[in-house]
Amino acid sequence: MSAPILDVSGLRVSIHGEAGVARILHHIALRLERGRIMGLVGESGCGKSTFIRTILGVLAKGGRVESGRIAFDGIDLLAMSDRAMNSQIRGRRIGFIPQDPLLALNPLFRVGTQLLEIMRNHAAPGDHRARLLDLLRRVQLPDPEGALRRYPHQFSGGQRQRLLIAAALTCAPALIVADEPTTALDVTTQQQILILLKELVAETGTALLFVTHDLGVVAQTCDEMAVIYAGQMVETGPTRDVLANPRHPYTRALLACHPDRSTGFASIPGTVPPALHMPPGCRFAPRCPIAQSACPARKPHLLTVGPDHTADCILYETAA
Amino acid sequence: MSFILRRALLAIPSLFGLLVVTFLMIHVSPADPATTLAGDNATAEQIARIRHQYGLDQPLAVQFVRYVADVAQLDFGDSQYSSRPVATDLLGRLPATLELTLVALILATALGIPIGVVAAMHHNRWPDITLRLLSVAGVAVATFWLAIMLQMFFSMRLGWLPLRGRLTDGLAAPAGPTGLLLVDSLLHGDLTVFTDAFAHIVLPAATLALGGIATIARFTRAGVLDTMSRDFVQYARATGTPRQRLIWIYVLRNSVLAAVSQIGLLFGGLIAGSVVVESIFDWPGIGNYTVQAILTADSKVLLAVTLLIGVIYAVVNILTDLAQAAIDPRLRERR
Amino acid sequence: MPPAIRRLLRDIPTSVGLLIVLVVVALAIAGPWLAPYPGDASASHLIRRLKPPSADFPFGTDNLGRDIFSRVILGARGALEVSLLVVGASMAIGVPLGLVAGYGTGWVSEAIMRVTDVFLALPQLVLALALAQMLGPSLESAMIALVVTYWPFFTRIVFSETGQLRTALFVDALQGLGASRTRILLLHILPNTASPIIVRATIGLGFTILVAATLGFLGMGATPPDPDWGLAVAQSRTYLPAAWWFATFPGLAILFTVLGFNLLGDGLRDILDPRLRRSR
Amino acid sequence: MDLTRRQAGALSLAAMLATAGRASAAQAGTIVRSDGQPQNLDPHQIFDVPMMGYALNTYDGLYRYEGNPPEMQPWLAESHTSSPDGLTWTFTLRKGAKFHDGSDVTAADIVYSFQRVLALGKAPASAFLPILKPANITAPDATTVKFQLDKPYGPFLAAIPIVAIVNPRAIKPNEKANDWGATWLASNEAGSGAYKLDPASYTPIERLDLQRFPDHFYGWKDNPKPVETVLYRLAHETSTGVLGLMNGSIDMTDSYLPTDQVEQIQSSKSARVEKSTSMRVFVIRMNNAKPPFDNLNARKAFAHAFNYGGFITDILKGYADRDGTPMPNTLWGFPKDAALYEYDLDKAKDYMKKAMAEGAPMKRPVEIHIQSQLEQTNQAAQLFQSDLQSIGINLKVVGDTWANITSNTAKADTTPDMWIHWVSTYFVDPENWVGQMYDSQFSGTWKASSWYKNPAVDDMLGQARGQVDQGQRQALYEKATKQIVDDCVDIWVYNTVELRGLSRRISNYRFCPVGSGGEIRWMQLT
Repeated sequence: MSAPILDVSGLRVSIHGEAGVARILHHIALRLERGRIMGLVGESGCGKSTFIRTILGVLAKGGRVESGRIAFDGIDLLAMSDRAMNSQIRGRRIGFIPQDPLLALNPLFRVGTQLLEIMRNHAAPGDHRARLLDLLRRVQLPDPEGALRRYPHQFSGGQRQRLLIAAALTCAPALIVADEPTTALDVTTQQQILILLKELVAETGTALLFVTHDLGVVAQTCDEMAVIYAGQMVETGPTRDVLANPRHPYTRALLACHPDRSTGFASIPGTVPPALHMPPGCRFAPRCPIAQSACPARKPHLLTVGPDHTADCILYETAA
Repeated sequence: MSFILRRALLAIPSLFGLLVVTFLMIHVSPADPATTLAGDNATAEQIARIRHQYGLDQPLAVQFVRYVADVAQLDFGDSQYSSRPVATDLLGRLPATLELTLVALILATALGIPIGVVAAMHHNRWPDITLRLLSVAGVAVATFWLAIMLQMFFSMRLGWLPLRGRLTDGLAAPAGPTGLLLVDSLLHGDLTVFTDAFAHIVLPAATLALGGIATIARFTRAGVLDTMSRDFVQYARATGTPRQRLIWIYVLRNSVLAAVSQIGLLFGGLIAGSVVVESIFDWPGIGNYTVQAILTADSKVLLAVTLLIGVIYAVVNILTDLAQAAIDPRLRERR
Repeated sequence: MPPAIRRLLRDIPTSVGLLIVLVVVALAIAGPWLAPYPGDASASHLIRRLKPPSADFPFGTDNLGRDIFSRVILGARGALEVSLLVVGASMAIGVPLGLVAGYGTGWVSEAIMRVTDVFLALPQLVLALALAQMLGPSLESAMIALVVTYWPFFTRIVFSETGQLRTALFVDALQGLGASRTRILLLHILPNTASPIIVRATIGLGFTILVAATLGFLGMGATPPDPDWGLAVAQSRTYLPAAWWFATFPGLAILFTVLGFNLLGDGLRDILDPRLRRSR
Repeated sequence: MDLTRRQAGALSLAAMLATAGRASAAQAGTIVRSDGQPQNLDPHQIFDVPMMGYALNTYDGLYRYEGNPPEMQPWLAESHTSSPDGLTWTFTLRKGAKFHDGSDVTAADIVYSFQRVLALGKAPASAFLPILKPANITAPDATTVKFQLDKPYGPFLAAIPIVAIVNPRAIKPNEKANDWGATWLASNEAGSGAYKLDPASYTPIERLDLQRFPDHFYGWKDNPKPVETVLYRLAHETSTGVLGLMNGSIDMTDSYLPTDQVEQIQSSKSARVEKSTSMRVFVIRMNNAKPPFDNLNARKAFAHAFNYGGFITDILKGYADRDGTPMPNTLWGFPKDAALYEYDLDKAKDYMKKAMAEGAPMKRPVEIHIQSQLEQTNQAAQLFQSDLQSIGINLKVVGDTWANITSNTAKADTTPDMWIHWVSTYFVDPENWVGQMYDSQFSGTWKASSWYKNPAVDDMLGQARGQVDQGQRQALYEKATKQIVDDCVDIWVYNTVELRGLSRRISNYRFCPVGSGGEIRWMQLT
């Protein structure tokens, strides 16, 4: 197996704000191979977006990487300057698809201007316009010529997301990071976009890190998945394995909640702990039905529980 | 186009209201224009005759209807002070005031926006705090005092800039077409007049602009900070748009929307401020004309000035709306 | 210390503003006891006219031999009185009108706002000058003129706030409970509009001092021998450029006072208005 | 504040502008004057100090006042005769005088001019309206003008120079609806004076350009270096005018410079101050119709409380002559032996006690209205206030304007308790001062705003007005003035020393109280 396109280990990120320090990401580790699709699953507020921002080096104000490593194609991204990230990585080798395509586009500029801006900054020299039109056709946007002259609010949600997918592809990146790209869309459109994404990945050979809270979407789209809870990576593995045989209590609870899976209404008791007051050790422990007294003292680390399948739980400590 | 027309029509009731208010206020005044008209050595009979001649002995309502009818035909009457048609005098002075306020506005915008952006980029660090203090001070400084201080320092102490007036006395102003000396002199290729007019406008325009610089800087700063927290800025950063380009092109356009709406308000302030500035710098514009009219209770002039300012207000507001629509495509469709 | 005040004090410009305002208020209250020559409010001493700053007269003396330092101190009370009265009266007119117009929907509301718009469109300084001229130039007429031009700002603010609150859920609930219109307005809506009113009033205090000084400068406001700052600058012009101190110090007094109110107003706005807090 | 050469050089913009900043009016033959224009340019509509500063240069009269004290000089008229009864006046015109359009000044033009003054009926007409009918002005031949008065009028000859002679050939084509060309002449000029107006330059209040008229009847032989161009550029504040004078951008200010400016102007390289005793009295009016001023002792209390010496010596730096009467002390009819009121707070207190014993409300707050634009009225009021305060009288200073005060003086109850003004020279005759100030028939005009009524004084003033013999008139005016001083109608402070700032380029400045030295034709440029 070749070197992974994305290799994250021991990542800890906190936000220093007026009210104190929020340890948003506590222990994140994952590996994504080239050309693969990985789904990153977690409830809202679990740190998914912060993780994406950390990869792209655009943490919000007060954000700080405490420890860990993000290797992209063997390059240590955390060691790069902001300027270097701008000129070599963002938009150029890592594409980004945001959650809400309406908010992500500047309402005051023509779509063409904004997409060509990305190409201007990153794409190889050549006829950017022609290439962009090609891409727009590829993402099945009607009337690509006219689209360039229009403003963001003049498109439907699905069309806008197609635009942004095209934008992410403009520079033929090795990795695309998508932050809940279908959440803001209606179900039919969501399906079309997912199919499109899958096709494009297959076609271009790029890897896709797909962040979502929707297990159904993961099941349909992703080769692999990683589950995150309150800033801790709790389980990773091939999608089929994880879904069929969830090992971490949180993953199990999550699956139990999913309307497709559960027979009755189920939910996880308790709430996600507030960012400023994270419990020590395993952060799921306070809500875990099978928590042990040692859980709060446990240093998080992923344990292998099957072929390419890992989980971070005290249950498997001895089994390892 | 229909948008402009609609806005213009909407302004008419307001202008009419303005006229009523001003007319009433002027005519409850104890100052008797007939006395002024008659002159220093007039007798009581002479005054009475003049009062009748100008219709000042008619009931207020009659005077008002008569006045509105005249205004509708663009006849603003004769100044009771100079016996000249008000419209002629007012139009003759308008270019001077427009030139002054426009230069001040350009100055305020050209300095205010970058200052606001720089302050926002260094949010809550010393450049921001300094600029914030300075911009608040800019609004807090009394125009008349600043004008005098500038005169003392730059005209009297250093002798760099002219003390007063619009052009060195005796220098011939180029003939038309705009009445704005800076523009006309360039059109005629007269660099002497241009330099001279420029030197004369520096101090009054700077005095007038200071408050505007501060206001625009404040709104731009707030606008930039607001825009910077928006998703599309995150997206632009995540797709590797260079920071300077991002701020000065993409963020700025969104941020000046609020500042542009201020420019409309600001322009009114500039016109009002020109009353003081024109008087101190002997600027031959409508501000000085207005002060004179106030001192001599010259009601026709006061009414015309109020109307003119009202019209300028309306025009500036329409222009502001147009400018905003030019900046924001969404507004263009809403009309 | 409540967190709001702590946040206010942590912001340097705001605390500078608060400090200045406190100093001005102290001078306004205790001026006659603090000024080295309190009699110079009205007395004149022809022997020591136009003396430059010295140990005895830190800001020099004016055209009638009065200590400018004392007169700058004594001027604080007048400036503050004028601005408090003007802003107070403007609020007394503007706030009720804004409440009525914002809460109602019919022609009354429409009429109030039309009139407000007309008054907002009046060129303020020109109107103030004209009014001051008509009523006879004096502090009182200057104040009336300022009130006439300032109340619409309060009407506007209260109108838009009330308009938003009227549609808010809790007002619906109150109406459902049968609360009277007056009761809703006074007990529930008015307190909710307090923040923007306070902010506007604070900035208005500084603004009024500035316009009143301008009217004084133009001979349409305070009258001699009031130790009015604007009037002092106007009188000083005859003695420039020689007697620079005569113009400089009263002007600086205006600058610092207005600066104080504006800085404080800005700070208050950021604290009281959560929508703007983000921009800090 | 001294900048090194390098710093100055670094400010390249300023350096570029430096020439413009220093630019002065020092162009050959041109002067810039910063005093005010008249309200409009028609000398038959307006009659005040700025108008005389303008009309003396652009128009001529039959006679003209020159010198100080002023004397009547033959001007467009060579001579005159009058009948012994004082009713018929005949003027003989000089030959060869030309209007600016080149046409001759004829007797018919003089008739037209006087008839126009009467028809317009504005301020300059007030001296003639009661005694002269338009039909009684005639031109028996091209060089003779005859006036037939209804009744004898002492000041008639003195008032003759008031009337500017205008050119009917220039005016008549511009008449509208029997307005005698009033609208047109308000922005144009139709005279024969030493200077002519450039109508295109005229912007009311702000600017006005005059060019020398080479064909003026007086000739220019006396003046080898005359002023060719006069640029009126109003300095809205005297202080700006003074600053301009000091930095060389203005050559001539008005003649009412604040005394504090004198020293600083004299010490500047480019300018000087001309000091000329004038005929312009400074009066603090008292409204004799309102208590406590209806009480003689009350008025005397006030009169003794004004620090005349301090005001003249310390505030005016001595640039004024103490004059305790309403008459200029340089004019005939001034009573040299009148008993003046002096500054004496003890006497003031005594009179105050007497007045209070007579029931005068001395403790009521009294208002004094000042002309806010005129700093001296303010200084006088403040000085007065601090002295009155020390004897327990509460004086309140009210800032006001000329227009407002003169409207309010139309009625006794709207006339301020006290107000301050000057009475300048409009025509050189006691009638201009005591006559119009204290004859009760003029009550309601600003000049007679004391609401004083003394039948004996009315009688004396009427007699003086009704005869031509100067000796008899002088005795009557002296007696009337003494009575008025005894009645302590107002507080009379001084006769003005006019202070006019002039560029050192200007020599041969000639002062006359009429026109305040604003006549440009005598000036020479070096």
